[in-house]
Amino acid sequence: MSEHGHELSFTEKYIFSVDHKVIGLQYMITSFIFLLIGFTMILIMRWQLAFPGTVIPIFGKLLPATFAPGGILGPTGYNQMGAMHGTIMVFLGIVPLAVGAFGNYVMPIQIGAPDMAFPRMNMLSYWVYLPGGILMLSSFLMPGGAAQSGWTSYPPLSVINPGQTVWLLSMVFLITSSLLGSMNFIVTVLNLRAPGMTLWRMPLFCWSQFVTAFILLLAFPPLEAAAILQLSDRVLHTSFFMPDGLVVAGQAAQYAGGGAVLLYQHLFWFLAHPEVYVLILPPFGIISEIIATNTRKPLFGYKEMVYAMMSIAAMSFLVWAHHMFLSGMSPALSNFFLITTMIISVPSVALLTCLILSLKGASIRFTTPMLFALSFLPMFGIGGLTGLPLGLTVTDIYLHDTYYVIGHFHYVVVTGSLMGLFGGVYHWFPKMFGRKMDDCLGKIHFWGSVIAMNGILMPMLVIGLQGQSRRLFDPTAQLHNLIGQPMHVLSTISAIALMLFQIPFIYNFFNSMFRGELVDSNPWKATTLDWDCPSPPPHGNFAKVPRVYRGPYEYSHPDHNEDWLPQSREHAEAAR
Amino acid sequence: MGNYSWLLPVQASSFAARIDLGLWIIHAAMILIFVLWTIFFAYLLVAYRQRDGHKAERIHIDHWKSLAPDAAVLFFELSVVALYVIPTWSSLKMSLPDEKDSIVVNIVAEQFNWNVHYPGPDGKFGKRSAALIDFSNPLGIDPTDPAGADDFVTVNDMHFPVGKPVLARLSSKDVIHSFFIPAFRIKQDAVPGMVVPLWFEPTLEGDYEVTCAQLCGVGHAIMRADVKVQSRTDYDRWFASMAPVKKAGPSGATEEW
Amino acid sequence: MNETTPSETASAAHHEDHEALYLKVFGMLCVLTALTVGVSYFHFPKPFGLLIGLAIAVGKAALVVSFFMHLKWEKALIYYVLGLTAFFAVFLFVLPIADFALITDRNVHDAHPAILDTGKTAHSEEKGGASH
Amino acid sequence: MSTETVAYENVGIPDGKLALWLFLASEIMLFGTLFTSYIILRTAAPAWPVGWEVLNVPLATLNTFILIASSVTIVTAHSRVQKRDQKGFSAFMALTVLLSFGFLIVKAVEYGVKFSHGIFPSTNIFYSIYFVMTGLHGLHVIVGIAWNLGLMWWAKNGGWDDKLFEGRVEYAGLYWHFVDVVWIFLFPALYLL
Repeated sequence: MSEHGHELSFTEKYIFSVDHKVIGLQYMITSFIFLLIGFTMILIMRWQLAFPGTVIPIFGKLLPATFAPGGILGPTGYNQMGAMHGTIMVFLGIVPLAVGAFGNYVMPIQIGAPDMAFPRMNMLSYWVYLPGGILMLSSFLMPGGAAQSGWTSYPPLSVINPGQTVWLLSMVFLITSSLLGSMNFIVTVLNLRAPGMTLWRMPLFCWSQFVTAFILLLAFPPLEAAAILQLSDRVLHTSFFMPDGLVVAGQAAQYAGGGAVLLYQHLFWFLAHPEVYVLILPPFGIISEIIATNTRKPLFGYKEMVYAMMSIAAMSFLVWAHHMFLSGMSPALSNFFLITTMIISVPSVALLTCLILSLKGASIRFTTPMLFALSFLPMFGIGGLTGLPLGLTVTDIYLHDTYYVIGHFHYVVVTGSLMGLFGGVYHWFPKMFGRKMDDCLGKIHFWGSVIAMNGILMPMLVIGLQGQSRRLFDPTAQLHNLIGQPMHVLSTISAIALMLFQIPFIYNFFNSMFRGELVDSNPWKATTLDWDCPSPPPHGNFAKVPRVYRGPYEYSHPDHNEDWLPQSREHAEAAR
Repeated sequence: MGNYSWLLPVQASSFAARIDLGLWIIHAAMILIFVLWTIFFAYLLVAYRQRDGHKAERIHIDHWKSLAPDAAVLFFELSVVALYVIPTWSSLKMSLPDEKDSIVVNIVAEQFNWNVHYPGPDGKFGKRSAALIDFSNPLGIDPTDPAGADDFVTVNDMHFPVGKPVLARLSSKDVIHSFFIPAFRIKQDAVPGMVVPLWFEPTLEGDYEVTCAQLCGVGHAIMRADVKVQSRTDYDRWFASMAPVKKAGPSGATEEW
Repeated sequence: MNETTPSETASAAHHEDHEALYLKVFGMLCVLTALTVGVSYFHFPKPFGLLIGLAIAVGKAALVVSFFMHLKWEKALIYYVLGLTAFFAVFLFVLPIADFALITDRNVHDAHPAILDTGKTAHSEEKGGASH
Repeated sequence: MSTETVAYENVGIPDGKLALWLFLASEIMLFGTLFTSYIILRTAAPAWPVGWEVLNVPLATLNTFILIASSVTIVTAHSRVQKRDQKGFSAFMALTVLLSFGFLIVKAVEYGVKFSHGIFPSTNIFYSIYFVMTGLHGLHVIVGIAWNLGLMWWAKNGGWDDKLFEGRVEYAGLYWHFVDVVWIFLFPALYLL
């Protein structure tokens, strides 16, 4: 890597940089752009759901005729956007933001490392992710359009539908990027901790990244294999997932047959369930940091939380088929997955319990990041609780593939993960730019978002209970959905409101970058090493390698004169 | 439609009430947990807010006590699983009614229709072959097979008598579909290359709706069918009117197209 | 940064000459390969032949991994990583295969009454005992 | 940078080796998935062709020997690096690369014969899995060849005296042995059982 003393060109410094902080920021900006794109797609879809067959305002005129003839969204366009919304939000939005952005930026400074273990590999992983993302978006321009078989890409539909080839290729890029990143994270955590930073002195955020990296490392390859097999079904006309005797539109399909349809679902969910924990564990780490800082007391049950994260990660590999109770899988095997699903809820409850008990005895500062972290707790609670009737085989018969499922996982990922990540942006922004984000705009963003998100998602739980299937282009085409239509309207209006409430955030982010209030290196009075180096940290992070003397959350230490005792301070100073 | 409300649809099958029981128990528990939890949460936020003269204190909480919620949740879940879920699941999915006492049909999904293959008065299904599938014979029933001569196929229109179990063998011609009747609380994926058995027993006369619950392509939203649950006599009359009169013919199932 | 980590050079401290050992292992691998090919000519009944073939393959892999890949001399952490992988891989093997083993009564291939291929034996509907 | 004098907390395994084993762990999951698919497709199939009747066992046996031999040569090349014997290293590494090319040529002959008989991956499910699994393995062989050629080039261009050289040869070896292990399972699974 480039050494000191030699002037870095613009390209080396900001584009092909090997500095983990620049790469983290690249990830952050890119994933926010993808989140915005994915959100715009859902706005267009939501308009169609609330007001089927009407001209979409603003976007209607911009969309090509194949998508929205006469400004009205067509079913092909709807399915393409549906598939791409899911894919973009999960693989190009939340995961790169949680792991690529925050993991890259914060984790090395929190353990006192000068950079990642493999800086060039780190750069490579971003430069594999970005083309993968661009390829994914470019699939809209391909003949036949983008993928339109849902983000799950179930064969045989995905094999006979147009558009899936580019999706699969792009997934191979994204998986490669994740694998490079996860190897790098694990090695960094194991081999580059500052002196004195034992594993049990690591902040919870580092633990969450460490555990997540293992999930990514071991859960992604099965999807990669499944993607390769499906790609070969599409390109080489093999028949891994194509059974005997398919008749599509009255014509016998040109496949040799003999494939196993359910095999793909097993392989897909073997990744995709652990992936859910990739979405939620890093935000858990972020809000743990925020809560510890803003309660001014040690977190409750630090070790318990680490063990809970580890058991979540390990168990997450054994629950995948609860997505497949009604797929034609053996009903006897369902009972196994039912039990493991119930067991995995225990460590999740433990995590929530520890965080809420951390509030006891605290002196809670309601700063903007703290508001986001606090809202995470009840909202993730709803997400977790609504998972219960979906995880039980019998109630899942009714609720499976309805809007209830959509409500459930958006409560987890949007009001949970995304809110945690927003909190992380407000929390670490002073570290990244040496300036604080505006508090008032931040609070507008918070209250607007949290209310709008509930306005979007609560109606989904209601129409889910009414039995409305998901992924319907036009819900009013089915009689039993008519009664719930006002709920779609409410949901759509809330979605538009949510979009409007992101404007203060975007303005705040860029404005504060240059004009925000200047702050010192530790504005929150926090204890972990990330607040020990200058803001923004220079290349190499620390002028002198820090030495660590204690655990991460020594707030309100009785022998110390201030209410925070940094990890790198050798001795507590007695109160005067 | 009187069958659908702001909450769950009408209970029109024998096990709908059992599934609803589970839904209500769990939702009651969920709401109870959430309300208690939120009260505690709100209390903490107010009691321990930052204010003058208040300092954070390092309270020692017994770690074993903090595991109490986990234990309570696990106990609740496992009792629901043991007492309700596994017995119900076994009776719904792992045992099927006797074929002799049931209406036996084959349900074949395709983009974007539900075909129902009734065996006709002789109670036997004719052989089917992919090569024979055409517009007038959507399931490719073999006209040379005497068992199939009186078979008939309905599209997007199924009739069942009230109070008698229906045993359906679910399959698909092209992609994965999912057979879902909200009023019956029954759902099952129709997977190409597989035959999945399912059963239900309609208990309430009326008109209900079948929908597809698994994304199956462009027409997913319009893939629906009507289920008519009729009295025994009405059903028999309908059944008799559907069965082809003549045994011979180029295709046994052409009459209703 | 990895280039400057002192741990990078740590392994250079101790190495003995294993070349003779490598040749011995090579010999064993050749013998086992010949054995597995030879055994296959006897066409043992399926479960038995499968077991022999698998056992020989596992033996060969164990030789390569322990000696050529120096796993025999590695630190415990590598074993933990591989153990973790093996743990998940076992579930990846066992559970989907169990699913397919348990649903043979709805055979994936010839129990497809809707669309039996003309070339295959017709499935008789009467015997189609869907009940378990 | 001042980092050189500081001993970071570590686990006593070099970064590169740790990363390589983690990479191999993910590769185990990748090929494990393919083997799972193979078993499932095979047990679900009404009929499965017998490997030795439709595939060329003698050629595949030859390939097995080639790959095992290349494993020995690469591990010996690494041993020569430890002994600081540059000639020996170059010779054994060249031999490894030659053997790997040999493997690919044999594989190409096998594929060519199949194609000339009108047999393609789409022919039936057995050939689907045969071509995809051996094809993916072949891709790994090609990556290995590139890696080893890169090391040979680096040895001649300043790499030999680099303190990282020995480690990098070892990691190339680890990867190459893994490719060998995959073949050890592929060979009986596709050809013999």
